[in-house]
Amino acid sequence: MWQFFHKLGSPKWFYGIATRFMPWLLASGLLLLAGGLAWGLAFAPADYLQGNSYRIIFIHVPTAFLAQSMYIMMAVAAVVTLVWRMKLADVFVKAVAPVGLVFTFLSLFTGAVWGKPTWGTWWVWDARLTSMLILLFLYGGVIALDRAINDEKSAARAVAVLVLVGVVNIPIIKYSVNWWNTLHQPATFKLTEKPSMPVEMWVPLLLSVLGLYLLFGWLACLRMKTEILVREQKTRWVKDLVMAGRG
Amino acid sequence: MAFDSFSAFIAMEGHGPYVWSCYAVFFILVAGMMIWSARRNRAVIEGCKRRFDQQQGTSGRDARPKASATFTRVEVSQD
Amino acid sequence: MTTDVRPGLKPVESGVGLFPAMAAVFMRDVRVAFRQRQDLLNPLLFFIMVVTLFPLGVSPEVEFLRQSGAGILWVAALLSVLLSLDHLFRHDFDDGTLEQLVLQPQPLFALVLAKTVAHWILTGLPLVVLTPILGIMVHLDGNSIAILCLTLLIGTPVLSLIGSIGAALTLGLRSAGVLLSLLIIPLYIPVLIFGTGTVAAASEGSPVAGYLALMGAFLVLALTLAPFASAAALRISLSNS
Amino acid sequence: MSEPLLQAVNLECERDTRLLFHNLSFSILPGTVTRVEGPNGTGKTTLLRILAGLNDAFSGDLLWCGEPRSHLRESFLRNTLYLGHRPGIKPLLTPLENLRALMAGRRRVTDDTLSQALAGTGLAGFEHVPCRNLSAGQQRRVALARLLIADEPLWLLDEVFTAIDAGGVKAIEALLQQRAQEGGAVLVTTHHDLQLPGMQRIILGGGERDDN
Repeated sequence: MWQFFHKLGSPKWFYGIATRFMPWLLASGLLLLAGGLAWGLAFAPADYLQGNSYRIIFIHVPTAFLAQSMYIMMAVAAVVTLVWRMKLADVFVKAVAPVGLVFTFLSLFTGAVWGKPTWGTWWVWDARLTSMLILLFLYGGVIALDRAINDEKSAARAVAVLVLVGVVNIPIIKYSVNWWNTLHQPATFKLTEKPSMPVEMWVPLLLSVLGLYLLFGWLACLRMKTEILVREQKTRWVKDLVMAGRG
Repeated sequence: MAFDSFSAFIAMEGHGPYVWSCYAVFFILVAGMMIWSARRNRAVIEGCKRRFDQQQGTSGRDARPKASATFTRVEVSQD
Repeated sequence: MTTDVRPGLKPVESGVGLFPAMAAVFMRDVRVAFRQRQDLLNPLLFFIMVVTLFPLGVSPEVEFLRQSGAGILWVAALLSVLLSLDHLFRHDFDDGTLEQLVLQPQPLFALVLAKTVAHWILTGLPLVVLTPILGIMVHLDGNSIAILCLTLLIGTPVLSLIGSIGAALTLGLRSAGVLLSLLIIPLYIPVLIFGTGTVAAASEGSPVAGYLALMGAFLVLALTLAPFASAAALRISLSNS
Repeated sequence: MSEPLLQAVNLECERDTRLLFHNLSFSILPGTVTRVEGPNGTGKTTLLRILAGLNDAFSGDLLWCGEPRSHLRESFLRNTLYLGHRPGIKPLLTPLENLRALMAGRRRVTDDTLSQALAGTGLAGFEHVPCRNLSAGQQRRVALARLLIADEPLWLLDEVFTAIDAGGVKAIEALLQQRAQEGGAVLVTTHHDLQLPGMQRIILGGGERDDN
């Protein structure tokens, strides 16, 4: 068990594994995403209330889903950084935070554009959108702090503390925003929660969520590999690797 | 197929601009992020290679010249 | 841990208890603050000025002010606490006092808590005291002012506690002040929502005990968790300098 | 008392991708003065901060009385006195108040003792003058007054002689010497040419730096 753990923390080991898995992640991710989106765009039936605008759901939900679960993943990695000082964990946080920011932005953007035909305005202070906006701020803070600290190790640990403080706050923020929302505007109908979604709608949705997850896996591996190279550029194994010509 | 024709597919009963702009931004950002990350990966590898090559060229010599401080005044040239 | 008595070594117990040590940290901060009273006044002046901007910038109508007065005061209080947070550890960091604080044979989180309490008493509490006057100026009725003061009384220590984490994380960085706001404002949102929400509920005549209890829960949570996070962040920031 | 107080085993510290030192091992025994030497930028201050427990960005082991220091943190802190570049003196407080605050978490001392210590560093009569009205050397002396009442067996002193006049330097040298004879251990970094009988040296940046 401990040996496995130790191995998991070794950048060299990870680099090898990631290189082996990445083509599969990319291929399966693209395939699933393309399939899910094509199905959702062209073949799934129109929604009886919202018409065709609901087709935005096939990117809105996956990005929102991923943006939130990425923050949780970062928090797990932050615990690992602080407790076991595992190098890979802080490489993960650093590599993934900008991706999280982009996905959060995408879910906000698609939510806003979807809101226009549905609610008649670009932006509604709806509980979900507001929570996502705050998540965007949290990601922004993490990236800004990481950029501001020069020393890599200190940056990793400071960011880990911030991510953990953020993750303790996320449920509180969600709860309070929900409460605030009901206080200020009596429940309108929600964007994504439908009483029952027909199979032809949720299967493509599931496909695109899975596809985006796999693509994210590929992206995370790639960015982590880059970060590992930057950090380990003086070591023997990086030299051998680079000189052997395979990346 | 949920649409009768290609033009109906593009128009989406008037919701076309919303749907397509969402998908466009999604593809631009995701693809952009993927390409940018891949290019940065390449750039870092190239950078490493260049440094290792340089090191092999100058191996044996100390890259950073070591000199003790003398605190002699520097002639200021004016032109 | 403390039973280790070797020749020549002083056992930990021969030192000072935790409480006197915390009191000393607290007293030093208070004393320093009173030698430099301008620093005490600045957040208060800022608070008053921000509140003044709203009638000037939006509308002096009684109806508008009565409706948004609580929100205005809460936002202004939040901003002035944020403004003062930059000083929480900076001076100590610059003159080396912070190093000596970290090296005291006492649990660091307790000393950080003492500093945070001092910060609250020096900035948060005066804001609460000033609130009734500003409340009258924005035409809040008596009941709303009382509830507002109560929410600020419970809420401002939470602001100081959460803020101490940000202040510790950004210690010694360039443009720390702006960065501090970026990191901390998202975390302040729940306190702000419940602070103003409680006043809104009170003005509608609904019971507020539940909301106040919830804010109390925030305070307890912040009291138990924030000092540990700030202490960890301080160690990291000092390690970096 | 020949058991080492503090032992460093294979210390290695990298700062901003520059290797400051590696394979650094030494023991600090009671009753010794050790001087850390090396040109600017070779990591003297960093080493002292690592030993004091302020900087933990290093690899290698630190043993306190033979056991890992992280297990005995409170005992270590209680028995170590660290004086850094920045002396920990608040300009707005008086020397007496400063000293009182610095001692507060460590040991109970009366104001009388503190005044005597201040007098011992040549600050008699300045007890109640705000430190910002004192000169740089006088402010350092406020911090150094702690040495006159410190009971910690291990002293870590970073650049103690900075801004101190010639007479003061002599007196501090004598103080360190006397402290070692009493059985205390002292570790100093200084550019001042400190020569004490039996002094040990740790030399940093001595050519064995492998560059990359």
